[in-house]
Amino acid sequence: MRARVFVRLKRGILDPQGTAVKRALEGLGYQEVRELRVGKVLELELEAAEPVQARGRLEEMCRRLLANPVTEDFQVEIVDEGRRPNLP
Amino acid sequence: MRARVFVRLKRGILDPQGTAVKRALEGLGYQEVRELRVGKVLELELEAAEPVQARGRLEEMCRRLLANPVTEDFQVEIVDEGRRPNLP
Amino acid sequence: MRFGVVIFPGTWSDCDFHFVIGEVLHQPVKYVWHRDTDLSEYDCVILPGGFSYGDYLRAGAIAGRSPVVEALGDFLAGGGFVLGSCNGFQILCEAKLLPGALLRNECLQYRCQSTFLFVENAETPFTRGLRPGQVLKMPISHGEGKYYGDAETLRILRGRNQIVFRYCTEAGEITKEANPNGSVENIAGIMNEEGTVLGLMPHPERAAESALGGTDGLLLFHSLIGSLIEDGSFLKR
Amino acid sequence: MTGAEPKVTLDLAKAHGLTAEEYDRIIQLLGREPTYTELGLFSALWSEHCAYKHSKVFLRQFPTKAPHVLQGPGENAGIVDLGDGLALVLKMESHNHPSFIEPFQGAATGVGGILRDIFTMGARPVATLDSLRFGDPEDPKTRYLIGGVVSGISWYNNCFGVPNVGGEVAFAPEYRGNPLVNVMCVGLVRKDRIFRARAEGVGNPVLYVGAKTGRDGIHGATMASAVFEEGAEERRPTVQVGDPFTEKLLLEACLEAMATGAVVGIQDMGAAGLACCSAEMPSRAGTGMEVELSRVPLRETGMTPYEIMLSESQERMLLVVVRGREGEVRKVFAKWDLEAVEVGRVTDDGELRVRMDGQLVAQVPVRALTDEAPVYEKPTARPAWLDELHAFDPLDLPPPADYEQALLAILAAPTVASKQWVYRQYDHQVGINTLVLPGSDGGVLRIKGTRKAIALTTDGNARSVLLDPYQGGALAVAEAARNLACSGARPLAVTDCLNFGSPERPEILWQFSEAVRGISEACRRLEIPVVSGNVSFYNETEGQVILPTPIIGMAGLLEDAGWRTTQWFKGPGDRIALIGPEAVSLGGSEYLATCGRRVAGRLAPLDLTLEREVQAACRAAIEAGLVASAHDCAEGGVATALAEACMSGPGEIGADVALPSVGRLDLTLFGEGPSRIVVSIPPMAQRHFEGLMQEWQVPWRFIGTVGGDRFTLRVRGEVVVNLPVERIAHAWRTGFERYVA
Ligand SMILES: Nc1ncnc2c1ncn2[C@@H]1O[C@H](COP(=O)(O)OP(=O)(O)O)[C@@H](O)[C@H]1O
Ligand SMILES: [Mg+2]
Repeated sequence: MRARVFVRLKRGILDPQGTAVKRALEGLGYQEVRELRVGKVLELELEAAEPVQARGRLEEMCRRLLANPVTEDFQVEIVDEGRRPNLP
Repeated sequence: MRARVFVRLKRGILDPQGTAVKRALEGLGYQEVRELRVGKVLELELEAAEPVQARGRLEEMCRRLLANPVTEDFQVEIVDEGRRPNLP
Repeated sequence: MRFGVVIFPGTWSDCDFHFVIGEVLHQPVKYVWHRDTDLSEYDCVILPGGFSYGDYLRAGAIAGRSPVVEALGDFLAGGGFVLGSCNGFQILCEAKLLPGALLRNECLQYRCQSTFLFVENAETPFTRGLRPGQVLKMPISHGEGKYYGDAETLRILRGRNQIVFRYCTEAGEITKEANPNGSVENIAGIMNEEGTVLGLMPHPERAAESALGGTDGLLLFHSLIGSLIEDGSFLKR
Repeated sequence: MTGAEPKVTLDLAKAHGLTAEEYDRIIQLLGREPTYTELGLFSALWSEHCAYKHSKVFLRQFPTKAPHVLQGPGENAGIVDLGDGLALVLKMESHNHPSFIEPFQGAATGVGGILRDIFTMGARPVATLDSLRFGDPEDPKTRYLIGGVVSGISWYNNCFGVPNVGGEVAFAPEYRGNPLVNVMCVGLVRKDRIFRARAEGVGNPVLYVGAKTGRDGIHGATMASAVFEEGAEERRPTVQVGDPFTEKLLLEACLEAMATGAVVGIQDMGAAGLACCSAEMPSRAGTGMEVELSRVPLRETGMTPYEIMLSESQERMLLVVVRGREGEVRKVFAKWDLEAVEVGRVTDDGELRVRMDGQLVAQVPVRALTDEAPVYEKPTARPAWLDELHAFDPLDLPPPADYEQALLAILAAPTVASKQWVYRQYDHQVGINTLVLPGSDGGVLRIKGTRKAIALTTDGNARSVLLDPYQGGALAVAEAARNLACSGARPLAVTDCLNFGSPERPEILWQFSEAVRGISEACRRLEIPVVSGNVSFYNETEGQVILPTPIIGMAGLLEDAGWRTTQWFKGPGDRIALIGPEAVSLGGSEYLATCGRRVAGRLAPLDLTLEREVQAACRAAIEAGLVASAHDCAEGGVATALAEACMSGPGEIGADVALPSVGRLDLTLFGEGPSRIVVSIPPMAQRHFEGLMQEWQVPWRFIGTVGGDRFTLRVRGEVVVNLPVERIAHAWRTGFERYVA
């Protein structure tokens, strides 16, 4: 089973990376970017019987390790319930 | 318009961070993780008329700045064609 | 020989290079602002270490698209030399002036330590004064210094003798233990095909006075200054 | 005044950490009830952190004056004269609580804050040092904290571009829930370019520069007050996140703006942010200030005046500039991609007036916020349990069965073991001034353009403070000065960071007052002024209070950079000498903690006159060029100091030493006492050295010879330790790293 975990800074928390990248894009002429925030995505390939249970485990992993509850939010996505990953 | 850009190390390039996270998860008892890779996700809010054009611009941003073609792949996703972002 | 030391927002080895070139080597040296594009008054432009733009996207990525970097093409075409150290090396790779890329250290930590460098190619303008196989001592200080190139890139680098320095032991052995960041084939520094652009992760400016732990870094400058005088480009410009 | 804000009541004031008496006093000072924003101002400026209300009366004991002191306590940092038209700016600060909540950002923003304290004075930061305390590294939570704190410091320090040249890391179970992160910074400034945090010149504009303001780190009281039911989640104050890149731009822009001559005064917006600056700057200058909050650059929407005034967003400064020259200053900041916005002006009536969209939301006399802040002299009481600790005699324990094992255990104890894992993550050479890198008694930096160098150190041994806070405080000063003497430097000034539990507990306040008394006495006797510092109280978590931990940061001067000396042995054949008294104790020692698993007993006496002479004699020998290495005997006693001298340098080298017996073997080897230095003397210099020691009349003797590849200790002719240097080095190198690698 394939899953993605998004970990991003909570709203309101300063994102110096995002600010710098946005400004750099402006400098290159991309004025249309109104907001930009940089987060992490973890792509996992799991040995798991079924999605509901997998999601539960993943959320637990997020709470225990993958996300920092003080500064970050997370979101779990099951991408593919069976096959091996085949990422671009 | 809201979009996401995924930037990740190309397959075949060692991802020591992914390896470290996977090992840490194993240490916490999550044996089911077979593979784990860490990438970046940029969440953008754009001033853009229509998705096709926006996608084109985003791909250009990736080629010019957001991804390093030597080591990284990218993928552009239009999340929401109109409204303001309302992330979790 | 006239040197220009570039300042990007977030650069911090600028003053160090300026000091070494001006006060130790007694060569004319000026600062170059990252928005400047007229490099005609310099023979060699230095891209120093630091965290340009915080290295917030990838090390050197944002600086790699700045006006001064865009101007380097013409500068090189006009016979100029470019030396990029640490962040400068990262910027050169990002700007495609050098092949490959620099990734996060394999240990996932920042490393500030002394390293030894094996001189692979002693025929470049930057290393002409050295012996092949000579071992230099130079410090590193970086979190993203793992050199990466795909098989094809490496083949070309080897074939054209573009690998200039590899991390080695004090005795000159190229071993895994001597590699501080996991660089492929222990690569610490490379040059372009023409030999006019040198990028290296170590800091030659930090090895330029014996009181600070060695003078091997000066050898690069001596070679360069010697090369320039020798091949007459000094007079041409 | 605005009606949109909650009504202020005594309960609300209490929720803001103010007492009923303090609230009455506010009403009295204002002649009315405060507005909500005003309450926020008082609660911030009258907090322990800003007002030093529990510590002030004690801190007055510090000797703060000397001819070379250009700025003592009271500004963002202290300043001492270095000669040659140069001055050294120094300060130390804690970021303990934030580092426990979020170790990476907490430690990072700690570095950011102290850097700003230095460059607001007009100085370029030239070095940092970090003094850290953690619980037992066996504990995974502690290992997580260590990893986060060290990488946070590493990130901010390295990205900003300042060398870290020293610090300490020590461990004790008491820090488990409350690690200490103290960072010291020093900067260099031309004497005629010093800036101060003063709002001078009525009519001058007030400029806000740097990062935008968000709801970062707003006084926790905002939450406790329970005023914002709707959208409470959204409004929750957030953790401060550091942006070292912006800070670097801010540094360059500030120094460049200052060089224009258009800047009158400047202060960083650190703790209590704009509230603190807009009150303290006019207060120091005897002026007033007006600010219009709608002009403050904001990162978030819907921020209230209260939030804008109290935000602790990082990388911001408040400048007062010469009226008419705003443009010049703005241009400099624009060059560095930073905003500089006029948010107010200096007034002449001693009032702080805060407006939002023209509407007055607060008006308070600045002195009410600063000088009128309460000062307490709360009761102190010597803890009864001290007698019990003193009654314990370590010599009642049996001596160790195996001295080699005991030595190896001490060398591998995390507090003693090599901290290379930590400092190799910090840049220590940027600026190309670092003559002595981390790993010796003091870091040494040259001063370009002169023959001089400065030496820096931080020291503090909490075990000795616990057992005897007065002497422990004095010992910290003595040890710091001794470390500088070993580096070849003459001490110039002290900055301190006093980390204690709650001052509202008489026993804690007693520890504090005694420690301050000890520090004061030692500074006076060693003639080292205190020029800046910081107090961190309330270091307790779930009933567990930390060990009383005053940290002394000290800067010293070497008139000739060539005098710099390191702690490791250099060449075979050099004679080893021990300078200093014989008196040592196992009370509070590393040996007792490591091998006996307890902290108890009495300390060896400290004789400050002797301390001073030992240091002077060591320095004299160094200045005469007689000394190859000098190392202070600290945790682990003389055996540990000797072992460190063998293995902490670039190469390992052995030694054969006959130690003078001072009683039992364990006491002789591992006993700790002040004023002791191990030096090594090249054979050629031996006679000269003997003569010099005679002249200084300090106790000393030759105890051995450097060389070979074994570490051999003899006592009364008997070999008690005989180990390959490799072996002791392995124990020492892996002792700490094994937990974190
Ligand atoms: N323990 C101390 N010893 C000496 N001076 C101190 C001490 N604590 C605070 N000070 C001085 O009091 C002033 C206010 O310090 P502080 O509130 O820490 O500044 P900041 O606003 O940077 O936090 C500073 O000048 C500081 O040097
Ligand atoms: Mg301050």
